[in-house]
Amino acid sequence: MSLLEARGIHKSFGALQALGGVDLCLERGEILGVIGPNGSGKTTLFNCMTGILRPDSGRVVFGGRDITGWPTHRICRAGLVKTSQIVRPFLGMSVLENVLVGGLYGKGLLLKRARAQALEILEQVGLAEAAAQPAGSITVAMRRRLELARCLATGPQAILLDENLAGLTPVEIAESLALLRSLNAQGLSLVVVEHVMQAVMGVSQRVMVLDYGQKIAEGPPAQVVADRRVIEAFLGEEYA
Amino acid sequence: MSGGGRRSLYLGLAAVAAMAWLPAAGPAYYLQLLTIIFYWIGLAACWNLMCGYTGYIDFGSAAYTGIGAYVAGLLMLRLGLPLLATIPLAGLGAGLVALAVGWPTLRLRGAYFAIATFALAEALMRVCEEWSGLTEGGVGITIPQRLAELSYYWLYLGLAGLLVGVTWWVEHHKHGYGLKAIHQDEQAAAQVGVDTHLIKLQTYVTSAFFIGMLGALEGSRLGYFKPDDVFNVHITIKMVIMSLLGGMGTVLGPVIGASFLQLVEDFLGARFLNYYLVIIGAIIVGVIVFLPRGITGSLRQRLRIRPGRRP
Amino acid sequence: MSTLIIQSLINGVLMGGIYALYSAGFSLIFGVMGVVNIAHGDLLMLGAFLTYWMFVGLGLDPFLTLPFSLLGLFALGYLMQRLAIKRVVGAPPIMSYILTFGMHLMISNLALVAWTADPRTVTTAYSGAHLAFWGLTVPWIKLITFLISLGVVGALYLLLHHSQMGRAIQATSQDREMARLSGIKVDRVYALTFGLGAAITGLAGSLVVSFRDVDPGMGLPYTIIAFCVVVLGGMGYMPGALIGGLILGVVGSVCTMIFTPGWSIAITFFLLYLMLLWRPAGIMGKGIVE
Amino acid sequence: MKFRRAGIILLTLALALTLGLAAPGMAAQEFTFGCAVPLSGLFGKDGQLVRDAYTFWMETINARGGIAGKYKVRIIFYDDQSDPQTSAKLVERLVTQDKVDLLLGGFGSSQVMAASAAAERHKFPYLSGGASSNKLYERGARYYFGTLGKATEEVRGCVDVFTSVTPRPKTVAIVGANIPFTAESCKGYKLYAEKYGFKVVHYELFPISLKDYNTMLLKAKAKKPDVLLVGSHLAVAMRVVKAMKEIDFNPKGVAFSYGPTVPAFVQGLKADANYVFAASEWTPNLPYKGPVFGSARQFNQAYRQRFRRSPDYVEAASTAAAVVQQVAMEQLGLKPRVTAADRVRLMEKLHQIDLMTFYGPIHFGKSGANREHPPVAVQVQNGQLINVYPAKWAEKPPIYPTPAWNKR
Repeated sequence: MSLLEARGIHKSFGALQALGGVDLCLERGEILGVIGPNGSGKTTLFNCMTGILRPDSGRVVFGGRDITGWPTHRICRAGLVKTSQIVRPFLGMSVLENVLVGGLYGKGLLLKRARAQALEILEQVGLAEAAAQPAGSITVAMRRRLELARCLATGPQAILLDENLAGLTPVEIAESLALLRSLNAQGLSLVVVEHVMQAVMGVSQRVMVLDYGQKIAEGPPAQVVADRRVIEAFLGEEYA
Repeated sequence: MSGGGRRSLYLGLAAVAAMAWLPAAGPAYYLQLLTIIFYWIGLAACWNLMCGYTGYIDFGSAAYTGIGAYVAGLLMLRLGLPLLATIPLAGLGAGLVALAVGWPTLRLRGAYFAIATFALAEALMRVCEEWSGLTEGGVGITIPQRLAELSYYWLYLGLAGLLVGVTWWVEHHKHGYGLKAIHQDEQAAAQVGVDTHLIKLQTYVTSAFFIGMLGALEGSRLGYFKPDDVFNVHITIKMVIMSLLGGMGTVLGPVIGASFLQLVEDFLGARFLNYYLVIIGAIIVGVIVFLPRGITGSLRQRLRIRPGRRP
Repeated sequence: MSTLIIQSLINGVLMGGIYALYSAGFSLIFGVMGVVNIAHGDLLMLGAFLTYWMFVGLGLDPFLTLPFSLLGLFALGYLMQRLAIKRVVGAPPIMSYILTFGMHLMISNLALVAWTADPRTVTTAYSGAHLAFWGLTVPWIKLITFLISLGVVGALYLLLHHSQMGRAIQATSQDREMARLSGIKVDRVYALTFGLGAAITGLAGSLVVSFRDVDPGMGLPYTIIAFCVVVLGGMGYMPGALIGGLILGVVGSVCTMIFTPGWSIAITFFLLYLMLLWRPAGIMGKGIVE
Repeated sequence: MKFRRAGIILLTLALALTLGLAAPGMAAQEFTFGCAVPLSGLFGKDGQLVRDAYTFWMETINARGGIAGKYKVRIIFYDDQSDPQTSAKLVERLVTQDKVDLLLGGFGSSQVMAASAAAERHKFPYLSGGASSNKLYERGARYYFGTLGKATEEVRGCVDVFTSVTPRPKTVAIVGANIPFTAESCKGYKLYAEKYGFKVVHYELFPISLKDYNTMLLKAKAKKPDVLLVGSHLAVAMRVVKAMKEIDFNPKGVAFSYGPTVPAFVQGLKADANYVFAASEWTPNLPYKGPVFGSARQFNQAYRQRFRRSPDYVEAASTAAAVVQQVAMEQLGLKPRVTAADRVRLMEKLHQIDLMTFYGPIHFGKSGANREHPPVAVQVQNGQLINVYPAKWAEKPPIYPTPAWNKR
């Protein structure tokens, strides 16, 4: 059975239909790429799966449990977390404290244990040097890694990464992808959303493509890239 | 717990012990002034615990002093319960109301939360005023029992000490990180597993519980009150100002804010009868303009005391 | 009985107009600068006293003093913003609560020293004069105030949406940094906004003194009502002040008729509370939600 | 570390302020009185009147050499901000910090209740001329005395005056602010209206914070009462008159428990103020005469000279409270520094005293309430306060019924 399964997710905002019955399936230990142009409903899909939004219809099953309509924090504790597209560190807290919160609440650790774990994770993502700095004072690239570190601290089985690579330099992207691969190697399942195709293609084992709230393609990266509808969606009809 | 944290705990306990011993030595009026200062430290600490840490501005905290005072007063008047037995019941009453109110209200944010809490406090005051069969309405009630003057000193000292202690504990434990995370970004906090609504509710109810007890004690100390004495919006405003002057979301903020405001008011009130409130207004404006982090925060900054905790 | 209900409706509508008039400035300042001005009621009080003293000292009709309170309060508001309020723009809202509460203490207590705590009112030849028909009465002054209120809210709406200055204000309220980059003098816009908000509040005060009593300590309750009106109608949405004012006025008046004045206040505030839970962006859903 | 540093800052701050507050020295040949009154807040206006009254008393006494002709009087005033907690705290301060010899009473039921409880604990007599809630006398206090009558008694004259007018009114409506003094006034209205055979057709209390009275009074108007009785203080009374005119509510008579006797009422409302009745405890034309100020008329004249306005009855009652305490002190032969034993003697003396003053007879008896004080009613006629009740002291007969609003 799949680790995470979303079936027939519908979501509308007033007259605007953001998702029109999307299915998503993530296997254990897999990296799934989700691509789609701006406004295709990727973030809405993530928000529906992590309880930030409530889908109008459809079900989300995680680890064999139906988590549809659960509050965000409960889904997090069940092992499914997401990073935000716009990074939202707790600005007034130090980098370490940011990660600490994840361990304390997401994983239910005691303070001492959570602190030790936070240090380990910061080491792993390469932020150990910045541990004592206020989260408001670090660079964008570091904030992206902090966002990931905070998620890792909650002890997840799957992480949804919402454009975690946006705004990074090629070198930084390469570093991040290496990090994602190593996390995946440790058994973590990942869903990576980007609208930059290249990055996702390199790291994903499987890719699905969203356009106007519909899934238009799914399969191994090479196959998806060749799909006529995908090219239309990304580049316009004349290129197809 | 770090060594510095433990030291500050001992220092705090020593300060409370020294204050408890003071009545044996101190001059009488200062005991009275301190009694009132402790009372306000208690109230400001309650407000700070909820609002200072989460950033939710409660403009209706006086609802809980009012409920506390009336629950205790009516239990004494109607059922003849002894005063000390009514105090925890008053806290319980306030806590229960806070539970019922907090459940829906804590989903609001910013100015909306502020005005919703204010509206409820105002509505409760009117209910208390109109329901004269139970509360004797606007004429007020006379409380038949009173403790000895020094008992109030010790009780308020104890409660203020306890509440500052609770704040200290929260600051250094899991709960504090949760509250601060909510203050920073509630959505992000939920995404890393913080049950934001539950923590807010727990804190809100705890704070209301203690506000209720303080209100009940002060009601009995005054001996007589009417709805607009104990539900007064000025009580809330004072809690807010004291927390902010001292420094919101800090352990010692309410202590410094309450002591500062009460002492300054007492000092200036005796010397500049007609102008002292103008001066206090100017001081508040001055603090905001020149020390925007509150007295503690700004002093700490000026004295270059690093706020960072050792990792 | 039906006459009484209709009359209480009329009273409520008139009261709503008055609420709207003194809340419009509050809404403007909040909408543009995000500043909750606790000294709002004190600006109203200053406008009222300006009219009172011109009436007593110079024998000037209250309506003739309107330009003076507009100008006087504009200048004061401009100064207040320049000297202090600008420090809290963009800071957490609590800072503006406290800063302006300090100003409230200063203004109201200076006024207390200067003018004593006597409640004052202005009685002119037309005080209490009313239009009477079908057993109903409509007091002239309140009717005129209501019309002025409509005019002020309408003018503010037009100003914000259809003028150069209005566009600058709008742009600044939406994105301060963008506005700065596109050449708008943000500080000046804020000072003008605050001055404008203060000016119409002073105008409201000048009108209020002719049908109510005023005293130096009157400010805070007016501020609180303005806050409620504006939240109900939607923060920063100008017509919202009118809608919120009318709802509060009519509900208050009709409940006073059916129940008692005390229950009416309790019911009004309870409705306000439910309203906030139901539609936090104000009844029209056009307010700013933080 | 930061806590310790902050702790040191706090302690230094507290210490500095404490030292700054050290007690002032005191001359031995004068009596120091302490007084906490509201100078700001809801009762700021009333508290200022009380302060004027005591100041006037002090100046008069000192001009004659002082109490017993040789001990000057000094008064320390504090502002209690209309807040009971502050009022009690300030009494505490006056007694234990400023070490005053005796106290003078404040204003407002809640504040006086809290302040006099503090005075009681320190065994300081507390005489007030600015509170009349019945609850003040239900506490078994021994050190509390009030020169005003009880609130329910004070309005008797205002009801009684309507028994003598023609045509005799049949129905009354009663409205009042829901705070102690005014609510109890309404109780008094009801009590005496029923006793004198008027039918109470409407009875309603409203919050003091209510600003627009039109709808509230509309309900009273709908009952078509002959007389409207209002439990009021100054601002309430002004709002009632304004609203009545706006809704064209014109009963044959209107009476207020407090307000019209304050000069601001007539100044603000001008002709609209005419014909209203007001409860009072004292007017300058009453045939009272006593120590210090002579007759009521002489007191009025002297007061006018000093403040360029006539005293309100609260000012007269407050001055009288100071006078009766002074007379008791003189009779006991007290000298400055008043001792604890002196204050006990003074308290006992005050319970026995039976004194005629410019304000009328003062006899506290066991309860501390001024039992012998007959209520008075006045009417605004042509902008002047005219005594219309009791009949034997009336300056002019009451004008009844009231003319229409547009004929005033």
